[in-house]
Amino acid sequence: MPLYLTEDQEMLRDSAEGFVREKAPVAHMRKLRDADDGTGYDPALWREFAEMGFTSILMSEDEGGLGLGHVEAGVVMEEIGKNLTPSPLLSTGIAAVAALKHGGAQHRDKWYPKIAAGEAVAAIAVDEGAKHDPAATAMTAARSGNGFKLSGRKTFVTHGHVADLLIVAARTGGSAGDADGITLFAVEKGAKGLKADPRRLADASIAARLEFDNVEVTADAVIGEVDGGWGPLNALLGAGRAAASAEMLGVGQGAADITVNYLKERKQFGVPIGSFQALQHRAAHLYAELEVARAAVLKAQQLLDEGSEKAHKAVHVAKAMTGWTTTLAVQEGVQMHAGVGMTDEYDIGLYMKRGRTLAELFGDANYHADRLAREAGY
Amino acid sequence: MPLYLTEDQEMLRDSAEGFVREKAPVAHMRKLRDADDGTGYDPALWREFAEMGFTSILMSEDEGGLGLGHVEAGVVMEEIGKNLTPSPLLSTGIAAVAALKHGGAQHRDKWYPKIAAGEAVAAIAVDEGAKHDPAATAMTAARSGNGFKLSGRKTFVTHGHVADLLIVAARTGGSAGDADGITLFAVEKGAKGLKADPRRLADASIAARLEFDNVEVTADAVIGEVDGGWGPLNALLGAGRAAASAEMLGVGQGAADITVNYLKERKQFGVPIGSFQALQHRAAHLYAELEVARAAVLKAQQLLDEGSEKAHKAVHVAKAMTGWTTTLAVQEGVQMHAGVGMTDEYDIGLYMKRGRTLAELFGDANYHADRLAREAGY
Amino acid sequence: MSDLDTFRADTRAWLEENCPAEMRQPARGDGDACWGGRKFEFSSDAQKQWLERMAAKGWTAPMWPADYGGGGLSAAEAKVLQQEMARINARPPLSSFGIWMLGPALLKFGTEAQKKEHLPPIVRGEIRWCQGYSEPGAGSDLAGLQTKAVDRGDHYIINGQKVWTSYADQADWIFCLVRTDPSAPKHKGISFVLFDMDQPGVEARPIKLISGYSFFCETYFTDARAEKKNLVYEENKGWDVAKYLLGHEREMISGMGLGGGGGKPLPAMAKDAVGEEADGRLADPLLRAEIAMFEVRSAAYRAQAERFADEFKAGRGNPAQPSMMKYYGTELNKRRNELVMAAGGSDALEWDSEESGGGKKARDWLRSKGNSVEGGTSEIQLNIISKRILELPS
Amino acid sequence: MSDLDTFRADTRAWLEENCPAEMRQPARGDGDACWGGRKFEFSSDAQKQWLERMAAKGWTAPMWPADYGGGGLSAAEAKVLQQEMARINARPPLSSFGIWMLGPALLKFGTEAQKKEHLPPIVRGEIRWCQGYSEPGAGSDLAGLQTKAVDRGDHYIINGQKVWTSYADQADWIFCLVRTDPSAPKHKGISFVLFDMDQPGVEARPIKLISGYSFFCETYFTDARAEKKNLVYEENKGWDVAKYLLGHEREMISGMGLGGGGGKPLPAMAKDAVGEEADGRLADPLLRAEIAMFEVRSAAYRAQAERFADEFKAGRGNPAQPSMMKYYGTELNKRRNELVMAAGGSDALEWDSEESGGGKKARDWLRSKGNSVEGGTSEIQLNIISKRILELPS
Repeated sequence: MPLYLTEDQEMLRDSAEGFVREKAPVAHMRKLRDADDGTGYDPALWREFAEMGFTSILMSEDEGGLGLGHVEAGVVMEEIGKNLTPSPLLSTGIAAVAALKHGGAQHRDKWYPKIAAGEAVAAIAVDEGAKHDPAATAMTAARSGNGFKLSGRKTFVTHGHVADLLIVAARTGGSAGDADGITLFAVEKGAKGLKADPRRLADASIAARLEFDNVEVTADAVIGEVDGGWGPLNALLGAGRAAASAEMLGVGQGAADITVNYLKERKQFGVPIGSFQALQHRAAHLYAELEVARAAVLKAQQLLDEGSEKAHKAVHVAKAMTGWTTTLAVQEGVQMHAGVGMTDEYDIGLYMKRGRTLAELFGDANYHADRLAREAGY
Repeated sequence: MPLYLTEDQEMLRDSAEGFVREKAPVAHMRKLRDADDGTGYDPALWREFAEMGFTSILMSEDEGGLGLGHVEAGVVMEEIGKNLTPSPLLSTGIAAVAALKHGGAQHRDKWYPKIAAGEAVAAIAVDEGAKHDPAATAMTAARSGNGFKLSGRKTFVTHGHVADLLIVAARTGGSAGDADGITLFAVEKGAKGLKADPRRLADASIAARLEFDNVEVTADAVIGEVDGGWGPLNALLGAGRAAASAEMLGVGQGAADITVNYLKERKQFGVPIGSFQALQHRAAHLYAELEVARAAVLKAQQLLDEGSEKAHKAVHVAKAMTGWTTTLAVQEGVQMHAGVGMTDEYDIGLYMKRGRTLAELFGDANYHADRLAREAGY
Repeated sequence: MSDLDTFRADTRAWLEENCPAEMRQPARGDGDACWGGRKFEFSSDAQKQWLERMAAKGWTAPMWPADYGGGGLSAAEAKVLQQEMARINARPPLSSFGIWMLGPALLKFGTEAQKKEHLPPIVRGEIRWCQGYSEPGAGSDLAGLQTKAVDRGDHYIINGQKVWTSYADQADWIFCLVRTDPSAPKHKGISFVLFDMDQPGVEARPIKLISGYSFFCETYFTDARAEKKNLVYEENKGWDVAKYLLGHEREMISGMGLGGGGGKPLPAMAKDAVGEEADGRLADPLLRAEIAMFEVRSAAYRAQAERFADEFKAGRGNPAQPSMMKYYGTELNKRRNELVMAAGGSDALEWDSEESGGGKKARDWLRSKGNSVEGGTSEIQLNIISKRILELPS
Repeated sequence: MSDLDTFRADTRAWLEENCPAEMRQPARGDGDACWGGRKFEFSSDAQKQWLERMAAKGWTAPMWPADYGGGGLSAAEAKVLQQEMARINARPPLSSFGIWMLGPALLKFGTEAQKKEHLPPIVRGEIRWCQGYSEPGAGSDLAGLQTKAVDRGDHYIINGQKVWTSYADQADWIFCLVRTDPSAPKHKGISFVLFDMDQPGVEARPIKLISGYSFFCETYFTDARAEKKNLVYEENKGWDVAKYLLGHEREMISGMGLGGGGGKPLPAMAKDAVGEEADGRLADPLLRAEIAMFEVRSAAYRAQAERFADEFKAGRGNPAQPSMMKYYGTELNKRRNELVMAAGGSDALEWDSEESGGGKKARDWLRSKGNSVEGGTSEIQLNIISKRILELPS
């Protein structure tokens, strides 16, 4: 498969581009933020996303979905990134849907239709500390009758305070640091003993800190095998990281685009500042980094879609590379905007904030580069 | 003490600057190299260094020296760096002299007069692997009668094939990785069982690989205490690293100076290339890095001269900082010289080669930054 | 005992007696600063008392001549005062652009009458000043400013717009660059004038920043009035005053070092978030490497700041050196804040939670991005180094 | 079986029979390359045989038309040939600027007579070509070249100097940019001519490089003669040919990827020098971090190289994209060589010892510095990206 978008994928991109730009440009995000909205997304827009098929993009046609893959999911995520659209698509339509593929049919039968209809939102509860480290999962799931009791804390759970479905990693065996012994659970909204404490983040998105105090779930809640959650968890993380990379790429590309435009418009000393060679070279360097990051993202998506063993490594590369590149893009963007870049009135600062949140989501660049090194044996 | 050169130190600098520029400019190094000289330095020039007092700069006046300190030694080393002068000053007049201060009077009585007269050259035999790691010293010094038998290998011993005196770190106790159990020895030229294999390096300097096959030395050869060589070794390394930092700074400053001159002279598209803003900004950034590195070097020298406990840390900072800065200086230098930077005819490439050798000498920037982190407990 | 020792003993005793206990705790942020001025509300009696007592001795501006209300101290005495204040963690009694910026300019360029009129209220914290330099169309190209002042005999009538006027909404007076000769080359038609902000023709609108803070205003002048007696230096020679103040500002900023002082060291902060390995190393090895590299540069820059200060004291500094310091110091501080965010992980992203101190890390990180813009962008500093130090052709 | 499958089977069989065993081992360096030409000495009979057999099929230039001695293969067939050669590790039968550079230019701009005369000897490795582009005063500003060609009816008389002429001392003919109209604007007075190097007016002096190698020459022309029939394209339109070839060259260089292939991977190389920790991590944690960061970029660039190739094949590429690839790839390769040196420590500094392979690491490191200069500096590539892709104003 050639490493560029097929005609169908380009058509999807054009349609997603137009749709997101019209329905949810940066002004949409500002509106939610300035209204101090406590939901974290716009439910009406979420239903429109569903109507476009975006929420069911990864579901098979039999399951009522579009039957498409990670490349297509990424195409939509990139537009979301470019427009800073607050949306539960990543956690719901991509990460949760990917996780549920590995569980029993009861999960898919229950959740896929709701997600496809834009009637349900899912959240991913993996992190327990300030830095992503899934193997360190310490939350316990103790056997209790036919089911389990979950106890512990989760953090950085985007949409966790409003989610209908939580995908939760907990430990049924082993100890923190082991891959074995982790089990993935589907926990429903309103479960007894579950407390969600929503926190506004720098980018105005909302992530919850969750507290599980002996939250009871049935055996049916297990996604995949007991003690064998590492597999589905990695499917979830692979899909989530690829999607986060695509969104990150969109943020970086969006930041670069508005910055290059600003360079053409803003005048100092009687000429456009884009005519200064020092800024030209920095913009050109950024362009090169973004192109290389784009290739890394597409490669990861294609390999995921092929079910290749190489996908795992490629996803690490994509998340690390977009982490660095988008960080560079927003830093250069704010600096080249100079004074106005520091104001809330201009959008570039919003890209910087969003980039930082996405940089942490599912592991930052250092995490992924380190994992690659360890897996390569050095 | 203010953090700049005193008037006396400035006078020394002026005199060293004039002397080295006249007697040993880059052409001097080229001459030795092109003659495929096997000595690695010019003995006649070495005697002139002695006459100037440079070789005895760290010896007290009682000992027939100038009674000066590391700041002054660094002033001379920087000029050596700027002119790429092949010289045993660092290993002999600085590192070895500093080490011998910690030994018995027999060493100083024997070697100081010869060094002061430019009649002896010393070399430092610490490294055993491709990367500097003194705690890893594995060479053994087994007790034998009243003395010791040294066995093992050393590498990267600059001037080791012609040195009258070798300062050798060997293990009398403990095992590789321990600071305790290392003993420092003064080994003389022609010792039985000692083989030196001189290697030409990229910068045309010569460093020896040494093989010790039961080399016998008397108890008198020990510098400091048996098993307690870590102290004198660190005095040696502190002095040597500070001097290497100063030489490195000279290499970086020299590279930057000739590059800035080239930017003013070389024309492309009908104007001097130094008028291109992208190159201006890179040159200005390099200037800032060099100034900061210069401060770090001077700080380390002053603290060494004060005998401060903080000197140890400051020396790590100086060697790491000059490592990065001079690497940047020579890279920018070669790139900005473009085509001619690739030719042996222009000097800038020689600065790149010398910079690389000095970067490795007594530990590279990564080594020193890592040591600082470990010593700071993280 | 030397005179300086006596001074130290006296100062220590005086501070001991006069610095309220409450003023000996580190300020928790900008909210704890005392800015003075007609509109200022003291956060406590102690804050008011501390300002009044220090101002009475002229120690809010220790080295200004006593004739103008200052402390009249020598450089050595001022250093002692600073040391003794630091010893007991005394807060600065007054934060003031009047002291930092306008005062030095008036002392150099002002008439005797101007000094007598304006300096004492600054020392006492009675009048708060703001700086009217940048304009929307003139950022890096400061001299391209368009705000016009028309001569009306004993006063000027001013029309135009300034931006980045720090705390203009809270200031009483402004020192302002205006164009008095539109036909002259751009550097030659600028004047430096002072005027009262409490007049109908002046409006200050705070600018919301990406950090969520609003330090700065857009300030609009519509037929605002400035008395001729408040023209500093000669008409159309305001650029000389501006250049002097810009250099002074750069020196101040570069003297601030790495900022963020008093907080937890980076490595410790990182350990809290990611934990450590068995041998005590930070558990995130790449973050550790980045921090280790930063710490080296940071230590080297501290040495450079010391060298810079020592050289300036000795009159040895290169006049373009503050540009280098400003460039390097602010870029380093931005880097530090990036590492704080990386070390803090998702916790550091919180924007208004209590545990995060109202998003202190995130807001400081975003605030730090302004370091390399205000007081001349990093690009402008690099231009200055390139021209004035390296003498590269233009 | 498809035609392509048949072609593959036939090719495999032919290669099996005709590629000498000795030519199936990786080349150990430039010394193992077959450059052909009148002055070339084959390093072995196998090398000569391999060239002759491949040349007879036109497979030294597989996609050139058979009329001019080429293989006449389609792109798909050429890819199969390449794959089958790679399968048995077959060495390239011929390294040739004639094939890489001049041929494509002649195929696009040459007359039928020129193609018939010059292409077949290139395919057969009989004539070795060099490129006369850069001059001492015209590096990045290539069009500023001064070498003059004066019209003498059926020939030109050429005077001037070229530099960076690769292997000019070993070449038989040169394709050369000369100024035929000194009064025209600089891009308009240049012509592209071919002439024999074996004549009294041509002298090539090898340039000693910092790597110790001498790939390049300074080449002097004193009343050298070029026949008019060897003017390619029109007089004074040589810049069009040059631009085409520069783009082609950039594409080739960017297609080369990270170079240094075949060697030990960086992490393994580093472990040899610094050892590993108990858990298998590289014992130098900062070097490990640098290598880990490099490996990510390197993997991403490999993906980009694949994307670039796929897009070009599909005719989708942006025409300035080769500049980006050239820039990124060469900078990455320089970085790789820096890391090789850091990993290799003092061993890697050795310049002529046996263990160091005659200083291979150090010389490759220094050689890599030329990557971002030759074929247009990194700065020129950034200019091109800035103008042609980002469309920033000049």
